[in-house]
Amino acid sequence: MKRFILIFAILGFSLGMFSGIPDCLGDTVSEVEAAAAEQDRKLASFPQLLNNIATSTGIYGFIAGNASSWTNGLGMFLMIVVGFLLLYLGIAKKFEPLLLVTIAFGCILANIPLAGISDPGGVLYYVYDVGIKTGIFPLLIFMGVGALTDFGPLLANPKTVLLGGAAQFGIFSTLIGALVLARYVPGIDFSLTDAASIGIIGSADGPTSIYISSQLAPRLLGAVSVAAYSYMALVPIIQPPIMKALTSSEERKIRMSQLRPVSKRERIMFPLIALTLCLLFLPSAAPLIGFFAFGNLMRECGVVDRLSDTTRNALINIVTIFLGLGVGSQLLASEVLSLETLGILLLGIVAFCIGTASGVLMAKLMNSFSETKINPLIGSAGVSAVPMAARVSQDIGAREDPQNVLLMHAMGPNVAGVVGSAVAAGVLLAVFQ
Amino acid sequence: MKRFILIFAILGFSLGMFSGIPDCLGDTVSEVEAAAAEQDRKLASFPQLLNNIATSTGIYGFIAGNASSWTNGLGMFLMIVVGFLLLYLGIAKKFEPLLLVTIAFGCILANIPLAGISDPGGVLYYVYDVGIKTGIFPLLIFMGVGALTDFGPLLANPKTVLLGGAAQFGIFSTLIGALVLARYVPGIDFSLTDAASIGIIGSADGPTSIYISSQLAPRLLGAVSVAAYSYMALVPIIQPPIMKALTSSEERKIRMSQLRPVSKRERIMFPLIALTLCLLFLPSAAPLIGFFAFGNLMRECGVVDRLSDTTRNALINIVTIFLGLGVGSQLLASEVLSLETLGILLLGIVAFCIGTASGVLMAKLMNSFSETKINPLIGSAGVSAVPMAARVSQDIGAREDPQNVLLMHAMGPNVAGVVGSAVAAGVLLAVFQ
Amino acid sequence: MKRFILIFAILGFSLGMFSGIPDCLGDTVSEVEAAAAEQDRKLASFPQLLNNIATSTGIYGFIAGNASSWTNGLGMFLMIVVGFLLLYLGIAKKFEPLLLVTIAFGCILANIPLAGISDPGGVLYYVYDVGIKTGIFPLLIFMGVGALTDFGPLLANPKTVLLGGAAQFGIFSTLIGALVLARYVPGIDFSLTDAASIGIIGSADGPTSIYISSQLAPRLLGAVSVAAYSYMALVPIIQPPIMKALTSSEERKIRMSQLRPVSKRERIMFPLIALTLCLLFLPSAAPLIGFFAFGNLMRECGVVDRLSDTTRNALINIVTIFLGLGVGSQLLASEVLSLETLGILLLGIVAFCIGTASGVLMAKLMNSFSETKINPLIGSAGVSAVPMAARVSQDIGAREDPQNVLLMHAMGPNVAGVVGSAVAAGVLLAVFQ
Amino acid sequence: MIIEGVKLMVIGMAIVYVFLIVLMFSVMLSARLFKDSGAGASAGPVTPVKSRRNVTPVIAAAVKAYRTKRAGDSSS
Amino acid sequence: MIIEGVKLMVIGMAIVYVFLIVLMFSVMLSARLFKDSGAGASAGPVTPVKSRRNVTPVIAAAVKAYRTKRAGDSSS
Amino acid sequence: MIIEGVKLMVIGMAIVYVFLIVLMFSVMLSARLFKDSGAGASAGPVTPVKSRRNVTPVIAAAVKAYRTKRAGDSSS
Ligand code: NA
Ligand code: NA
Ligand code: NA
Repeated sequence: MKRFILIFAILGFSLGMFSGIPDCLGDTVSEVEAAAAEQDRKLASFPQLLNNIATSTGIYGFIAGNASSWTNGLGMFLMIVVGFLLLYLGIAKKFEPLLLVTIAFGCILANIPLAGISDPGGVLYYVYDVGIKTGIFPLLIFMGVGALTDFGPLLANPKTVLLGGAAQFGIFSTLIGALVLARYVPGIDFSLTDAASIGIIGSADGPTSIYISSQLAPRLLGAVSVAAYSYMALVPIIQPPIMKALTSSEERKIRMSQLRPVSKRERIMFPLIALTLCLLFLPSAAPLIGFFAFGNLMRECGVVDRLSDTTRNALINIVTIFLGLGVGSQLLASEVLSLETLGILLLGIVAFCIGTASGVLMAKLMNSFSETKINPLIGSAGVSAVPMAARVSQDIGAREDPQNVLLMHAMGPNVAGVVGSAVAAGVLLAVFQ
Repeated sequence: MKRFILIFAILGFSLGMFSGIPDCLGDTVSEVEAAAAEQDRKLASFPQLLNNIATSTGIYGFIAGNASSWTNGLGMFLMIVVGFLLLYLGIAKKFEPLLLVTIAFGCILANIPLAGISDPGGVLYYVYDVGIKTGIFPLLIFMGVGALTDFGPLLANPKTVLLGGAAQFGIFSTLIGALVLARYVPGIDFSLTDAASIGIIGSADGPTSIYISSQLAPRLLGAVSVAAYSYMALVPIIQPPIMKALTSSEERKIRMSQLRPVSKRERIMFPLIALTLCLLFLPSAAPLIGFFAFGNLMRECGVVDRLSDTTRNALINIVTIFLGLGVGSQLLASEVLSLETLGILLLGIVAFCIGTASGVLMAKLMNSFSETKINPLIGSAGVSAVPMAARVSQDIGAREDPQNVLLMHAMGPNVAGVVGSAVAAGVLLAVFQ
Repeated sequence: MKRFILIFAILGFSLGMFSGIPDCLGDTVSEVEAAAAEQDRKLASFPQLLNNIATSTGIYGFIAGNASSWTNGLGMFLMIVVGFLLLYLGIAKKFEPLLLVTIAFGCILANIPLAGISDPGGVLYYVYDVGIKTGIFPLLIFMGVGALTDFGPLLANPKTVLLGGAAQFGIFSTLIGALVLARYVPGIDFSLTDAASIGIIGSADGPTSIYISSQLAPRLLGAVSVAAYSYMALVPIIQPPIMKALTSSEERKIRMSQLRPVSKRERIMFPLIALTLCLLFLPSAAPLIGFFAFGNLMRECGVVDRLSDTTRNALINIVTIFLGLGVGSQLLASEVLSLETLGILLLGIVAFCIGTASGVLMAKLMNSFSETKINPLIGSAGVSAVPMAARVSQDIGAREDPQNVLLMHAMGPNVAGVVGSAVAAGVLLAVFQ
Repeated sequence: MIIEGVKLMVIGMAIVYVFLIVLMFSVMLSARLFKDSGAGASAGPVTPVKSRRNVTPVIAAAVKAYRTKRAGDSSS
Repeated sequence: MIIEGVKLMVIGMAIVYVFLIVLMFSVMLSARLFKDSGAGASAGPVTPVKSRRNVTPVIAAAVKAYRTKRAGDSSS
Repeated sequence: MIIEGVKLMVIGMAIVYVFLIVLMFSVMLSARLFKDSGAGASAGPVTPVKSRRNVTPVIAAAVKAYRTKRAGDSSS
């Protein structure tokens, strides 16, 4: 205890002494240097300093920002609340947590007043500028998804590729819907490229949505991405009523024959075929389909396993973190808090519904032309949303007939939906670029 | 053997022939091209070439550089010796090897004469420019540390958070010390921001030190970082005498009750609470606390385990390599070899001592107000230096009473020290930015 | 079925209605906004749009590009065929698949007409610009190779380092060969730096070849890299006839004594010694030898295992993917389809042959001076091409005497070849930079 | 502007389907050319041993999640 | 300029403590709201099974290193 | 220009060999200084236990690939 007092006494004494030493002692420093250092020396007076600190708090930032524009004050606060809400959905409700948690954190960080984390010079600005504006991060994710995807079910039953096409109807009908909103709702002013970005939510494919909106309508990137991932998470809620409404109980009970084995060489050829068709017919889709095919080829070719392992683990994880933060950093109050965002959210769910319905109806159409019937429940899996949509098909089918295993059959249209979305995205890029 | 001779004969003949062919044979090339190629052709004469090679050796570089300024010659050599010394400390003495080995290598590479590895266009320049000047690398390390940190002991005994505050006293008293040196020692000329960067060594937290000095005083980055990591490694030597001097044997024998279980939801809430307080009260600390909280949330939320695994393994390892090389590349002779560096090293150890003492004294102060006594030995763990400082607390405690397990209790102030340091760093940023 | 019809009816009706609504309804939008939006609105007429789409296909791109220059049309098509051929070699023939598969994919993507993936703004352009032009990717690969390399066999028998020197004869004789071609073959116009880049193929070391050609002759990067990796893959075909031609059966049967144990401290000292010699005598090789030594030190020092694990796994894999894509993106028809490329391919194989022969002959030369005979078959391993060349030595030796295990002995010159190549590369950089 | 959207839809869906139909036939052709027969064949997604290695993590996760969910549903 | 340092110390330590005290009370409030009770509770750092999963590598390493060191110390 | 290439070869090979010979002697000196003796020595590439840990993946792969290839060669 003695030492305790002693130390504090010494500390206090030293400090007092230091601060008590008159400034004139510093005369060794030359006049010029002193003048230069003067500015540095001018820390404000104590009350002023307290005031400065107070005006650098976030609370003050919300209030003062609000004075200039509500999106710089209350708006930022609301966006932080939205960020926490997205965290809740991601963590407690397990809505696509890999992306929603990272996007949510990016959103919170970007809307902290005075911190400027997504302004030029801030960390999230670099992330957005380097990874998202250039399209690199979504393409790397696509490469990782390629390295994760098994096209076996599609190769075993190539007809199901057509179901992955029908679901793209959601993209284009939503595009029209966005143009309709833009025409008739005052305050909503979507251009054609905006509408295309909104339509792409209907692809039910995260990286494709981010890539297209970063290229065609960067100002909508945040809202479009959040809508895409949110509705992908809501697939088990959105799809079942539509699927049931469009099918009879007999149709839902259709059993499909077991899939044939697929050889290694067929698997290797698939990404090469997709790439070749893409380069011959739709070069604008080449970045998307190219990186997807590259990932899938690394996976299937069997000679670069260490690369495909890293691609679908360390690399995709690292990129996911930065992609999420970068997308979240675009959820700025000044951009997002508008009637247009409501429109995007509304159109997004319409896109999912139309995509689901189109897939189911296409399956029924195919049945009317073919002997070997397919269960129309697998049509809804054509929207992408891998593997959630395929699980929904399995689930609804098993409710009618618990012995009916549709999962593998639904993976065919499910992965076809990814290819179909990339093609649709390529069309939009070809038209607008 | 016949073939052996034959081959050499052929080789020799060919070469002789090639070099013997007169230059006039090249007339097929047009005059213009020839003139353009002329420059390219002018490899110096043989003696000149040998001379050129000799003047491109490192030995010549040291000697010739010395002629212009000793920091470009002997100084670089000395810094390379320092690099090897740091390697020795890291490898043989196991002083924070992850950072000291990488920093040491960066230091050696940066000081190789004529190689220009840390000049614009050199590899280490890019590493520094992209990762450290922008603050990205230290923030990613902080994210990884967040993903590695268990706040359970802190949540089980929230009072210990106050011990993590006391240790920050080391930061601010060292800041004052730096200003004192600047005033009274000729040749040392620290500005206020320099002093703040030096003080942050007292945070005993590597990434925080690097982040703050890269933002406030980049010219001191190398010295400050090396001091921070060196003294963190020396914690088991620096702290014990201070801890023993400030405590009685009875105090060191105090046993603490077993920590209560902490629920998953409490763990998830903690990073969110810290982030919320930060954004409301101290937005300038938001990058540091934000990335730390993000890493910790990924760790605890349980739905993005693949991201948190990558964050605390591949990502933190990759960033550590580049961070170390980049910091080391700032240990340039011309920057580091000065009286100021000696001052920084001196002030750094003072910072650690004051931080340690403050933590212990604060623990004793808390005991004088509270019924449930805490062992003052865990106060010293408040300096950060996770988990070294907590192990020192355990160690000293066990010398008095081998059955006394303080480790878990010391982890509370230890991780609180990280948060406290980030807050102190935020104050400095708020004042100076 | 009823619902099916209903839905389609509704969809059709809505769409018809939407598109039928006269434009005059849009009067709520102000004149100014309408004028601004007008441009956006001008999607071409339907036949025009179809035409636009048709002219954006790859097939049209090949044909139309051909009109301006064959390297923009048929040439790109041929390069895509070359890409598929490289894929075939990598996957079916297992020729250095890690690099050939990634380079091949980069080549295909870069030559897709109209897609512009390797033009400024395209993904592969960024990869090349950031990672290869700066030299960062090859250096990181070199770091990873360092973390993968065991210098034990070299340390146990230091004499074998001389075999790694002899093989560099291939580099310089090929350099001369390139100059000879440039002088006497019209249409081939290699400068001195071009010749140096071509010679470096003879190093039989991928990252060294890429680093040197990216620094000295970027326009040849693609061809040089592909040649280097292709011939490295062909080592088991190229080397054996030369090795047999230059050795007698007795020489091939020479058995070598078992290697002595190498201590941990010797292993730690080796990268430090190499680095020290490099910084004293050849600073221009410091980036290559420095990163290689850094990787090896991390591997051997035993205190940063988590860093060396990441270096030789996640990090080297990620960089390999990007390096391959970036190198492949330089295989542009306009650059590669020329007589010069044929010359490079021809010179490359000459380089490998001379390097192999020099190594074997040097081994025989050493035997004529020394009591302890070495098997000249291990001399060919001095070309680098780790570990393929060492396996070839083992293989040829075992054909004469199945009990003779040369593999470990051949690893000595094999890793010495990497160091030797880095030194030779340093000489070229010292002369030309 | 809405008419532009309709144009896009017509062209877009047409191209999507042309592409996918060509892809379908290419895949069928590839299957004919590269389908292994007999014992050497690498098995498809529903056959045992080798296929199990080939089933993607995605599908494996889907199956597992589905089973978990079913188990949860039936117990609740 | 030294007086500026003292100003900074006063303000800095004050803010650090205000922040940490508010954090302490927030954590206590959070504990009251989110503390699980009974069997369902995820265990804390010193209870067995689940907690062992939760103990961070850092702490685990610390404990291990401590034990190793002690063993080394006592043997030497 | 060809003469320039010859110049480069002479200088290049000379420097390569000077470097490698100095390296060789340095390694020999290092071996004398740092060679462990007796039981404590970390074993070299051909001795058992610890060395096996030290053998690089590259060499291990080489050995394995060689054996696989030999097996394949002899069976074919
Ligand atoms: Na889709
Ligand atoms: Na601290
Ligand atoms: Na070599």
